[in-house]
Amino acid sequence: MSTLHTVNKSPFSDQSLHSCLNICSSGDSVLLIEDGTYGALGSAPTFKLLQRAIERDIKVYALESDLMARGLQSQIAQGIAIANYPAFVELSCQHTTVQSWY
Amino acid sequence: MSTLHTVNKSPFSDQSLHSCLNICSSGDSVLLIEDGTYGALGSAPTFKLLQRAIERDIKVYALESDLMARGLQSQIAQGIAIANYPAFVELSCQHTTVQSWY
Amino acid sequence: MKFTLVILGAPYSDSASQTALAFAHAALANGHTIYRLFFYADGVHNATRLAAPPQDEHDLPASWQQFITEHQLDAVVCIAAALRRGLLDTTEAERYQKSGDNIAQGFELSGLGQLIEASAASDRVLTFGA
Amino acid sequence: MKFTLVILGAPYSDSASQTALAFAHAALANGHTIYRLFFYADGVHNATRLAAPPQDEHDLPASWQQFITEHQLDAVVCIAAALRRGLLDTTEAERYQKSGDNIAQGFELSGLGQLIEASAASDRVLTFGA
Amino acid sequence: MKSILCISRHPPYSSALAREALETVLAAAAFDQPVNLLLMDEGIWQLTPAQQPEANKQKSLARNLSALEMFGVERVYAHHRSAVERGLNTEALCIDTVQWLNDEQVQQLIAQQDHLLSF
Amino acid sequence: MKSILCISRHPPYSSALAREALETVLAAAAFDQPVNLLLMDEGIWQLTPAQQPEANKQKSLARNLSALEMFGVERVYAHHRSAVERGLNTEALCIDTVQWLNDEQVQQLIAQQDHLLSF
Repeated sequence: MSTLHTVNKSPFSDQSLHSCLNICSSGDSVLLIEDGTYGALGSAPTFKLLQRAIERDIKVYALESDLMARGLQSQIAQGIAIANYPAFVELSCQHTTVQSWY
Repeated sequence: MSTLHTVNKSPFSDQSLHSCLNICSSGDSVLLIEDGTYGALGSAPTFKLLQRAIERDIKVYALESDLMARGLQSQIAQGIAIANYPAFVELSCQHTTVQSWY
Repeated sequence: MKFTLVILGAPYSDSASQTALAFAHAALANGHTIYRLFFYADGVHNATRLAAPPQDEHDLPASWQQFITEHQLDAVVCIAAALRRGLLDTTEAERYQKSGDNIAQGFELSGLGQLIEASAASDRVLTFGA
Repeated sequence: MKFTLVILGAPYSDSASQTALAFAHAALANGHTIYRLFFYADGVHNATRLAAPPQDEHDLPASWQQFITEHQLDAVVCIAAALRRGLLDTTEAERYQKSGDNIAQGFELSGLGQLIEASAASDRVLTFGA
Repeated sequence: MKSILCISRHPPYSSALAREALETVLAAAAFDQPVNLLLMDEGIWQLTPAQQPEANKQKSLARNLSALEMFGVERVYAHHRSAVERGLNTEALCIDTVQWLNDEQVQQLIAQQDHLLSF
Repeated sequence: MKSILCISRHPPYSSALAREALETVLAAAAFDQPVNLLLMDEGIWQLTPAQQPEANKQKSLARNLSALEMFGVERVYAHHRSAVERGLNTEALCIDTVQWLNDEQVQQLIAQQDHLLSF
């Protein structure tokens, strides 16, 4: 029983990633997509919350094509893995439910 | 030379009101509309910034029908005036430009 | 004063359309004039003639159309924004070989030049964002 | 696994439509099946057949239609959400006496029951929000 | 039968999303599908009393919330911290079927579901 | 002639808004109208180098930004604090015509305009 959380809003302007990280449980995964990929930067206001989530055994991913579109692929913080669409699909199979934060 | 700033996003989820209050000048007015009217509450994270703006000679208004829709009209913080649509129109005449934060 | 209003939001997605319409009514009631309404970005959806909301919901496209007709206003829909989003008049439907069109009477498809020209001619320009 | 995808965003307003389409392609490529695509809220705009974006821009409604046809997928557009937003098929156009319709072939207008039924029948339901 | 949780995180009147979330819950209930509603973040504003959207020519959402009980959705779950952060008075709400959940209880509720629908 | 300032506060690819702001600036320039562009808040992300939106079947916005100069828009104004808050490296951008403004300079720029167009 675990959940994949997708987040598609930038934490620099929107609280969705913040809310997500407060609610997600150990064993869950968080996938940053679309403008959510700005949350993969070390400068994000959610950075510490995200690092603590990783320490709580929550896996954090960022969607490759959305990182590339925004020129972010070489700048993402440690501990965040890059996932492509096939990986997105498999993450949604590995977890029993998917919650979209937008 | 002064500006009317309208803000239509809730400061509980979005940074627009915060950005607006950092940029607006003495003599400007700020009109909270749509979900921006949640920014008229004393519990808003932008409350202190907004009080400081009022002290800097920035007038702050909230749009009456949007307050009423959300059940907020009796709860707004001191120093914020209620404006109806005719007042919105006249505010946009009294100031030389209008900036919409959304 | 002469106003130009730029509407960037679709009905139901956000409140931009409703706020702009209420502002426009109040502007005329206060004795001002509206030089042009410019529907841009997702705001182009306000120009549809095919919306059929439930009877107890506000039909914003119909209200815009009535308002525009009643006051003989200049209502321009940005053509590039409209084509991208599936809003067409008969001329464009023919040009792009699409089977059908959906723009209500009273709205005119035209270019961004109409926004620029309106800005030059107006005392105030207001953007209604989504 | 059997997937149902719920698409809540219009093309151009946000990325929900594009992300959902790329996910759907990858799901089939990975050997999964798609039980149903359900277009709801602003997502109903993906079902238009009238979009005519510039040739160098991705035509998302056309891509959805091609994808649906090619893989013979069940693509349901929520009828209440569609009527509100000006998306009609010929039957609804007649019922509401609207002069025209704009839904592309391959999409079917139906009720929210189709989303509920699909949830019951699917292993995974994903929402693509705007 | 699969259990569905609709998570509604958006405010009531600026878009149709909150209304369309409620319509989904009502549809699930009408089809006798086990369904629950969780309000959190800005979705909490759906609970304020004395909403008067008629001034904006909109229908009250509170009426739809009240209708849930008639369709067999006996409680509406709501995230307590979202309300506290917003200064919402949890004693005066537009409906009286709200059950407040802390972070952990929200996590448990989510973990019990077969599907989440995110609004 | 009236001066126009387009204020672009939204990020490049999630919606068409940033592109439609640029198209407005280009149109004004094409009609010889005095026009400027100010990037602030999330609009700052339009300046990141090495944008590769082709993977998402989108066109690069950086190309439209570069085109501004050809149309006589010689500088792009950008809000410095927005960049600092986001950790954007102001030395490596997708265009080299950026003029950074502090809060006060943004206020002055706004005060000089006849019209603002908000994107």
